Amino acid sequence: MGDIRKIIARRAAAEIREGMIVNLGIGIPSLVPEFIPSSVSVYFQAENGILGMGPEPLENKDGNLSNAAGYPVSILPGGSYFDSAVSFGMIRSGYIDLSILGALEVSGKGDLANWIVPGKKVPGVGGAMELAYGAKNLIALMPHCDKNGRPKIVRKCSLPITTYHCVNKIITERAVFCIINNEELQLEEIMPGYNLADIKNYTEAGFTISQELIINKEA
Amino acid sequence: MGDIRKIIARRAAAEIREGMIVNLGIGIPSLVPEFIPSSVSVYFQAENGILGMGPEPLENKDGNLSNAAGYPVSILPGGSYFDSAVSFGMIRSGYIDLSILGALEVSGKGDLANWIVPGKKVPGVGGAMELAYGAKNLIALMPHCDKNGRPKIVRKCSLPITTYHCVNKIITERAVFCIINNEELQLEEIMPGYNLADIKNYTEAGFTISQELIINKEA
Amino acid sequence: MAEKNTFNKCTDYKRIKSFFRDDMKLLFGGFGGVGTPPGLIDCLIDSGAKNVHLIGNDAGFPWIGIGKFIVLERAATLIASHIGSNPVAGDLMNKGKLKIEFSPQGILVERIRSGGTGLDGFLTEIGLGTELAYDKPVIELKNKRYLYESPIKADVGIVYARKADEFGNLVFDKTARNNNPYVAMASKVTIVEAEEIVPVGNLDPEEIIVPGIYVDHIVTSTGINWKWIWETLEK
Amino acid sequence: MAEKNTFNKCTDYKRIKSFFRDDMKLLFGGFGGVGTPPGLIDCLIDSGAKNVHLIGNDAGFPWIGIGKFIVLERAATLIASHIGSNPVAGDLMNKGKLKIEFSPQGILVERIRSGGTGLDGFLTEIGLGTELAYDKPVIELKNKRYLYESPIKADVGIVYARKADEFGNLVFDKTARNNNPYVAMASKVTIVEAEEIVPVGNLDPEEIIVPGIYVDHIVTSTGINWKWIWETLEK
Repeated sequence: MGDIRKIIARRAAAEIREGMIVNLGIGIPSLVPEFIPSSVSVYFQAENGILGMGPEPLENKDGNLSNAAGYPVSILPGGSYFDSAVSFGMIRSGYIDLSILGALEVSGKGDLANWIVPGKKVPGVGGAMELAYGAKNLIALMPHCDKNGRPKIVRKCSLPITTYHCVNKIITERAVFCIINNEELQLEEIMPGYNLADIKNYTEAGFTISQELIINKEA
Repeated sequence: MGDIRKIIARRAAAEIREGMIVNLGIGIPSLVPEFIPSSVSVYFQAENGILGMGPEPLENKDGNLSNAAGYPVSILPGGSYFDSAVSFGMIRSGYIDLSILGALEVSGKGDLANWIVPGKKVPGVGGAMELAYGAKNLIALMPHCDKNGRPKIVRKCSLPITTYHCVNKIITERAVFCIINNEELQLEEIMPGYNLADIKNYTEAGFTISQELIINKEA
Repeated sequence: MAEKNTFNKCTDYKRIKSFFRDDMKLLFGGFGGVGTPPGLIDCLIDSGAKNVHLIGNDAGFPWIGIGKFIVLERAATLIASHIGSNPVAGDLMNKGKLKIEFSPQGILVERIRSGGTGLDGFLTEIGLGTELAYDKPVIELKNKRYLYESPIKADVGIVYARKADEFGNLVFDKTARNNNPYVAMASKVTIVEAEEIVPVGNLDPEEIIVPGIYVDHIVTSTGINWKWIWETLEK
Repeated sequence: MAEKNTFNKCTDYKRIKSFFRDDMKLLFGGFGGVGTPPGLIDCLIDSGAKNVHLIGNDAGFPWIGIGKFIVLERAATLIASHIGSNPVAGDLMNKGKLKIEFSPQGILVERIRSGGTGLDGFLTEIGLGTELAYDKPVIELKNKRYLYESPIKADVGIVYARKADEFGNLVFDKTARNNNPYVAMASKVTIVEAEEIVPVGNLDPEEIIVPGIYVDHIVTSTGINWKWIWETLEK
């Protein structure tokens, strides 16, 4: 599982380009920064009220300087602090270029379920609904299948919905899909070590195949 | 007229007590501070975004430090600057202890008209509606009669309403009235040089007389 | 320089205890415990107050922030955006001992702001058609549908600040600011725990984030008295 | 220290002129001219833009702030809280040359904030039953009636700041802050005139009022180029 998470995070990092304003959710997205080349400078935003978040400091960690998950971070030159109403103002009104969230299920039309597994896991929605609503570009990261080997890219989410029609791209350890116009799920890329059958047999939602399909060879 | 304005302002100043947060409107209310004894310390708030406003400085006036009418002011120790959304947040939610506004007409039930004389004066409403809505205590200042000698305390306002049922007290050069429960106009005080007839004959709205009526002798 | 405690707002924890009552609505500042006032949480615990209605970003951790109070089972309800960091809160919810209303995180702070700025709620598409719409009114305008989010106010609010002057002007520290300014605005009685109390006139009027008008009582902090999650993992 | 103009936001008035177009919706910062960017007002005048839809606190004075543009009769509409300080605006209104919508002052800045923070408007009792209710929707909830106030956004916003860094982080000066932060948030293209532009890293992250994320273009101010009303009276 550890490897799968890193494979997904590394592939997600390739979506991040110079100058972007990026918000990362908890879980797999929090692993993304370690795979961004140091030549690419971006400003990370966190819901609690910081823009220009830098890496966890090695020493002098400060309990009052943390990311949305409560872990210590630093601040880059040009960064700023603000209250969480201002923070969500940015998020809702489309000032975040790219939002990368973990997911439990995603439907072929881009519906995202990531806030609750009724009767089991009760984390609560956090900022996910607003991140999904406001992001110019929303990427969902998750393992391709659940613990029992069942597909997580589904025709219709079985879990309670976070936001309808919001996901633009899905990255798993097996594949990269984009979702065109909240309607068409399209396979863009097959990840190393998998073939089309591995994806077809484990993706419940129907999908088309991009004319520019990328097939990654074994790393 | 100059004298009348000062008489009204002086009487209004007597309503201000130690520690109050006070907002003053333009016109006669802006004359109030000169009649507050220096022993009484209050914080004046202005809509544009300042709490703890001090008097106009004698020199080094700063165009970026002004009251809501655009005139230079100073700031007292403990004062603060904030944006005008925060400013009106204070005003609407009842953090202003006393608001003193100029008026064109006030009805016996406390309806305030002070923003427009259709076809003539078109100032616009400014912050008056919110000041009237939010103040814990709202005092309206105006000459007792208009230029043609007609009463300005009326049964029903003829001018467009700023806010219904908001005025707690009316101070003119002839009298001080309170308005009890937005219903009962009550004469509290007769100002120097006037008698009950001067008030009765020039007040259109009906009123009761306080059992503790104060009759001020000639100053 | 003003005399000490001119505004009669500086006080001690003992006197603060009496403000925490059974059945009160309590707004607490903080985000995962960061920016939650540690001394006031202990004071709340000591007060014995029960059947408390909590409103804040999250349930803290069982040993951090509001979580320390929640685990005592003296909260009746909680409005929050998540409880993921406090499994005890989840257990209490599943056992029917704590009623939780989930709200999208930014919508929640905006509801508190709406209460604190004298507005009557706002409209948003966020949450429409999801379980989090609960029974919130749906308003239709120009053929579009919106959820109505009502304003939130509280009887008591607890706030953590870097510095307070004696009038209650507040300055915050980095990400410990979060929702604290709105807690101060929306609470009938606002109690501030400040790392430092300074005389009036010592703060730059430009650096003040919360004007003292919103603050009723101020106590000095004795510092964070819990281990952060990352300290726990490291040691 | 970052190189000069890393973010490609620092520019000059000549290049700014092209952002001012006929028929645009323009949000302007300032309160009675205080906090209105003098250089950008001149630039707007020079641009020749006409049929402009203005939104801001007031109409300035005929020779101060947005008033300088209004007297040229190139504004088609104005949403503002008052025009008392600009009699020319009143004349134009009475002649049918300028359509004015009056809004309560704090409600107007709140509508701009609503647009700038991605909300869909709010409810308030303020203005209900008065002429200023215009044809705004009335919403009834739990037997109480409220006015619906819709969010405001603009094509272009002009902002006056004390300092900007090259990313567009802004610091304001005293009461010249007023509605400027919300103009920055609610405008598709936000243009800032700053008294001083500093390299990234020169502003304390705590003192920043508007994060640079909202700012698109920055020019250096050449200072106030009008006489304030109190200077006029004195001389």
